[in-house]
Amino acid sequence: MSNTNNATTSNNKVFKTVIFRGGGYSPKPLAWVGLSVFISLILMLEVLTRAGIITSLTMPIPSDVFWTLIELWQSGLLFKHLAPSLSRLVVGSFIGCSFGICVGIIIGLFSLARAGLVPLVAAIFPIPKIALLPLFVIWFGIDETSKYALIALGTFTPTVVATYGAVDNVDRTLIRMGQSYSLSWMSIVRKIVLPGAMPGVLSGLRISLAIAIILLVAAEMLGAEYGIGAYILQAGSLYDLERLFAGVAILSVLGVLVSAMIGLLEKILLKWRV
Amino acid sequence: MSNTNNATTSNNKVFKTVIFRGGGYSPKPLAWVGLSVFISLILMLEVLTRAGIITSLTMPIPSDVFWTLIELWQSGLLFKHLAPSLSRLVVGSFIGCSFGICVGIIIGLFSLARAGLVPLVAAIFPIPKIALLPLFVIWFGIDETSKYALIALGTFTPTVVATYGAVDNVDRTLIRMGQSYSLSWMSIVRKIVLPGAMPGVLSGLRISLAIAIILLVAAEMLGAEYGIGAYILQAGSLYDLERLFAGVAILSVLGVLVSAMIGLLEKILLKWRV
Amino acid sequence: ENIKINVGALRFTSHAASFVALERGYFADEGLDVELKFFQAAQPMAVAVASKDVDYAVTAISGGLISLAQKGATKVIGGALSEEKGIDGSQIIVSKEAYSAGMTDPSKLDGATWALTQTGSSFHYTGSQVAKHHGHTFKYKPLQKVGAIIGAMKTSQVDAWAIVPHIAKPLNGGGAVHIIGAISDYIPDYQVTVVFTSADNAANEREKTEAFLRAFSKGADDFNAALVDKTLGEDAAEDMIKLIHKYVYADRPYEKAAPSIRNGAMRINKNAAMNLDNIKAQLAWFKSEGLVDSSITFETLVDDSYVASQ
Amino acid sequence: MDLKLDNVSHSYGDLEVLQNVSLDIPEGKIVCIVGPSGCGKSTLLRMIGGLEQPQKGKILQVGDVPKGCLNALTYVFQDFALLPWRTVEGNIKLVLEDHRLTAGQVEEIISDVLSRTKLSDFRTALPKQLSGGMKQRVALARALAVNPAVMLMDEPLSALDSQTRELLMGDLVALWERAPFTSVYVTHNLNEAVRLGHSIVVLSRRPGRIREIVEIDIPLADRNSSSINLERKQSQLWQLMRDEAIAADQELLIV
Amino acid sequence: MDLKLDNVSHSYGDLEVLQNVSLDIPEGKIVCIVGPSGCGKSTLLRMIGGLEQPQKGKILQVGDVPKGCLNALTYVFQDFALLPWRTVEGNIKLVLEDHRLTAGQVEEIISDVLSRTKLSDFRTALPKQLSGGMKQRVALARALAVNPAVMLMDEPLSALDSQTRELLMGDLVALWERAPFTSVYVTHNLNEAVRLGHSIVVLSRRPGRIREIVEIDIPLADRNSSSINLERKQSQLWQLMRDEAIAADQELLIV
Ligand SMILES: Nc1ncnc2c1ncn2[C@@H]1O[C@H](COP(=O)(O)OP(=O)(O)OP(=O)(O)O)[C@@H](O)[C@H]1O
Ligand SMILES: Nc1ncnc2c1ncn2[C@@H]1O[C@H](COP(=O)(O)OP(=O)(O)OP(=O)(O)O)[C@@H](O)[C@H]1O
Ligand SMILES: [Mg+2]
Ligand SMILES: [Mg+2]
Repeated sequence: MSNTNNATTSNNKVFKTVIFRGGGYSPKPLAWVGLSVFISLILMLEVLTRAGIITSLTMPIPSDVFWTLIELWQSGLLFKHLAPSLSRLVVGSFIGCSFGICVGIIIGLFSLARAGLVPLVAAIFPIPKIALLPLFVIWFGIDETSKYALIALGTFTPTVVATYGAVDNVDRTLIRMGQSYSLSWMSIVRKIVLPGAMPGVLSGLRISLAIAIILLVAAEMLGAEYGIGAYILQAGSLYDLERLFAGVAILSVLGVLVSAMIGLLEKILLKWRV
Repeated sequence: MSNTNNATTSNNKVFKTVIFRGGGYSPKPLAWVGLSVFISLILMLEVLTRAGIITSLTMPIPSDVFWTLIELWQSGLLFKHLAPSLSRLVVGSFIGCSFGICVGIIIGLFSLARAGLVPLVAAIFPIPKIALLPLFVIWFGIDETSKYALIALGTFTPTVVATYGAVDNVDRTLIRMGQSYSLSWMSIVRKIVLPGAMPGVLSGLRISLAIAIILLVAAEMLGAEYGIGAYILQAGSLYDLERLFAGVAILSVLGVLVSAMIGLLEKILLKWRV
Repeated sequence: ENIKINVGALRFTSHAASFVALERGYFADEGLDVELKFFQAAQPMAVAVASKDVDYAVTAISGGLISLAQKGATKVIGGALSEEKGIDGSQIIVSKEAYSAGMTDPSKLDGATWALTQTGSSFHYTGSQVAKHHGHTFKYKPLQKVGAIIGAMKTSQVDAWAIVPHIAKPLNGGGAVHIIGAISDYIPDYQVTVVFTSADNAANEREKTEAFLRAFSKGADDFNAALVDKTLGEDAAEDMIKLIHKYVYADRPYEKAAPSIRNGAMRINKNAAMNLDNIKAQLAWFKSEGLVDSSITFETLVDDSYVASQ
Repeated sequence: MDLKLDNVSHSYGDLEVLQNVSLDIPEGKIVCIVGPSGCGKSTLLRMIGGLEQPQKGKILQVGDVPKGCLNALTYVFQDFALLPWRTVEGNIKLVLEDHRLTAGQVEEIISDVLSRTKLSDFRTALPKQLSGGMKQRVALARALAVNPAVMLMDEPLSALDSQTRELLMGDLVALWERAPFTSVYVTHNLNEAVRLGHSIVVLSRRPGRIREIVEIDIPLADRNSSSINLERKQSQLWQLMRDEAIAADQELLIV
Repeated sequence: MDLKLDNVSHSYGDLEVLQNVSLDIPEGKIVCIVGPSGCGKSTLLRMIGGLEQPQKGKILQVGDVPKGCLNALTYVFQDFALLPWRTVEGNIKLVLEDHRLTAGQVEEIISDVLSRTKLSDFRTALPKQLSGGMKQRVALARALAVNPAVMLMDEPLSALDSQTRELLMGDLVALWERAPFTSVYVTHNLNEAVRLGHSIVVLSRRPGRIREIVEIDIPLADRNSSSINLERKQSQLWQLMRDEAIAADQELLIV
């Protein structure tokens, strides 16, 4: 009985270790892998583009993109482009998301609002914002208003959908509990419905804000002098791949940062979650 | 004791009906409201535009849009525009969604794939597809391929995210059950993980297909002669609001139809759900 | 007290007259306090004039501009860029593959795929005129963005295109495309871009509009002298390029930007005069293609009371 | 304050759930309601608490609500219904906030109910840190905080494991002994019913009708898990219900 | 086939869960494991079934797996673990599909286990249409379908209401009487333990150690809910565990 993995006999009986068949299906975090995938992808591209296997027409050399970014930073233009874009992002998505949350809650709470507004939202959702660009100029002018409006409209619909879904998912027994203690309507909404909907609202924001970043480019088609979107558009119209990729990289980093921020917010606001 | 709602006395005791304090917070469907909101909105616009309170520069007259649609249909152009758009939608989103589902499942099942791919997907998500249009021309040409590719890329990332979330949400006890009966790995994936992830995958598709419709316009920026997106773009560039709105209305209807289709699919595939 | 106005512009050399007039104080001399509003594309700029967010702007005549005029929102009031024999104007270019397949001359372009940004854009008009001249039929490909067209030309996915010299020349120099002709051979009096404003400005703000046109023309004169006619010498040319570099290719080093700016120099009409015949021809073409309503008259589009005809 | 159910009937659509239920709930007594699955016990309790309206019949409060009572009819739910984002203290405060009480009064009430439910040490814990038994103690503390005239309990122990259930039954008896409260106690568990009920109402299968009311005279404090008298009562109840329980179990649910 | 646990210990990180557990599980007997919450009962059972690996010690199968046994160590889970998208029949088929059986054999097995668990009428029902008791019967039928050498049951009745629990205990006894199976039966419920266990292993609080093994000689068929001997055994067990149950209940969970 020294070797536990094989069948052994003693007293004429077979002893066999129970074989292990559990495990798997529960991903473990491997932080370094993500980074190394990034690095090796970029290195590969660097080698292939330098060797000319991927032509300069198809893909810029990653290090050139990097130097373009550095240049952009050193010339002070990075900040000049980033500042207006960030303010458009913040103001636009703040308007869109806060309206979206309000409307979503109203839809979640009132049958009439739900019946009237849900089909409307469903019909607005698939409308591409860039198709409406000419109209945005007429409706909101060419200054910041139209950019805010475009981003706000783009974030509004997904926020509404996420929010009323979240309100629907609030545990009804908690609401019945509130009623059974004769809490006022406002108390129930403020103390039970809102915090209960928070997880869904936050994960909705994750998507809405990603959409806001995507819409930055469309928004800055409208008379924007500075802005990451304008920078990308200009690079695109001149077919300047280094700058195009530099701009895209900035948006990508922005997206990752926003997502991390929401992750942090979730950690703080939802620490009560199991 | 004839009036039950008021306090009544008999044998020196006060009898009072228990007051009702439940109800509410559970929306009831009111089908007619949605339709009437639509109709009254359109009627209002009709009156305002006809009266000139809303100028023709700001908004077309709804009935004009309607006649434009009818004309489009009668001239046979509607079909000529719709057919290529639908085929782009179907092929592009089929490629994007099926790849997305595969990658999502792989991420859901393997720690290594998750660690490597999730950050990559997170970085790709916020990249606006229209920014990459010049590159799509080089990478995929200006024929159908590039349109398929753009829609596929746009639907790929949200599908991946939804799918691996769905796989994560598959009840782990069901998987342990499969293991405890020594089912093969393939059996567990095919018979437990996949059907278990289906609800999440379908609700992910709802979003992905809405995005596909939105991207139709961007895709048809690339050398499309016919297509709803091309029709909208042309109307926009000619500042022809009637046709612009007619095109947008078609996309909107398409979105509602796709969403209804997924609803049907859910009803059929998920009838086991409580 | 100066009058505040907004002037729309794209970051192209063709908009130099406004930049010069602003930088050299010609607007201020006319009592105008000008703010430049930059756009990424011409079409939203036209709409912005219609919505009165912008007072004056320069753009090619397009279907969109005509539609806005029809809605009573905009008016063309003057000429800007024009083709002129002997001065480098828009070039007809073909892709490498098309060239080696025998499309070495505009007369051999029959059946070519001609690149456009959008249906009803100036590219559409120039292509149609080349085709008409030789009796060709072209297949038109709308690609929305100049960048997308460049990519498609470089990879030979479209055959031919006509584009301003500062884009055509570097592409030709890099060997990516071949220049096979010039648009000025087909449309000698081509009014490439025009000055336009809102109908309200044109009808009711005569003084302001005239002031703008005077300052704008002064800027154009300086530009023509320095870079088109080259009568002022190399130093003046350099000064002009430096001035324009503030607005065009601003984030590229001067050495890289200068040749592009120099190449892009096309004549801007003196005193903003218009080639009325060509504008009429363009309008007729738009109507014949069914791109705009056939009921639109020349007077709806153009207010010719401000400038002379050329 | 007593409660009086007068010929209560109710249907959900075509599904008749309750039929002519008449019942008196005397002050200071615990009335247990037992019956097979789906017979309408929870529906009946929701009606008594005013969370649902009976289609026929009346539910009456007899006599005045005692003074100092903030919420006459107070529920204790099977799944605790604690707000997961509030601490133990916060969950109790919730039901006091809508009444005009001074901070001192609130503090006094909270300390009192926490000590009565042996929770003083867990004041700042979040629900996720508590075991099921502790969670239900918090829910009990919250119910006691409003000084209810009647406690309505819907299978309050059925989500707990049997050892914890045993412990909480002891706690409930102790609380009642200290200050007798009126209660309607719905349960599936006959053992709970005979341990806690002064009278036990046996409902029939759906549509629920009253089949029998069994009175138990033994004082609560004297009942314990291995008393033979109780065992006999429990067996008697089980005989009454066994066949209906089997039938209820085998019914296909409509979904 | 017997099972033998040899000095099994296990920790999750710093949390020591099991300490030197040695135990024999003889063929044809039901061994119940009881103990306070979180003492490692489920962990131990997962190890016996090969779903987890003990850090120290060994778990051995003694003797050969009987012939015709498709899955020697077979689980019955607390929450049934039925695939909601398969019918009753499909759920049983699931565990037969990976073995090379003819359609006829599969059909025969399914009919047999369905009739043994009194489910023949529910063959095509979906889980959502079934009550909890019926669901657990399906899980039992599925376990029987693979003809297990040992049935590992982790609180199989604790998700059921007490009336259904009573019914299913009867069913389990009947199944065992008809064809005695070997089983490790984890439970919180002392009543279940004394009704079903040939021997009852009492674990201490975490880290779980064996405190005592109580043998019960009364044949399963002769035990019933109101037998005085069993009551005594149950009281004895409760005395053993009461303090630890209280302590386990009051522990703050780490999350
Ligand atoms: N809101 C409702 N709408 C429709 N049917 C309902 C509703 N609430 C309950 N029912 C049905 O009414 C019947 C009685 O439900 P109730 O919850 O009162 O039973 P119960 O005795 O509490 O059952 P259990 O013992 O399972 O808790 C059930 O068949 C249930 O499906
Ligand atoms: N995979 C795991 N990782 C970390 N800790 C775990 C894991 N599984 C269980 N534990 C911890 O180990 C301890 C024992 O868990 P286990 O589920 O075996 O207890 P139990 O006796 O079955 O409890 P219960 O009676 O509540 O079912 C608990 O404190 C639990 O939190
Ligand atoms: Mg109930
Ligand atoms: Mg356990």
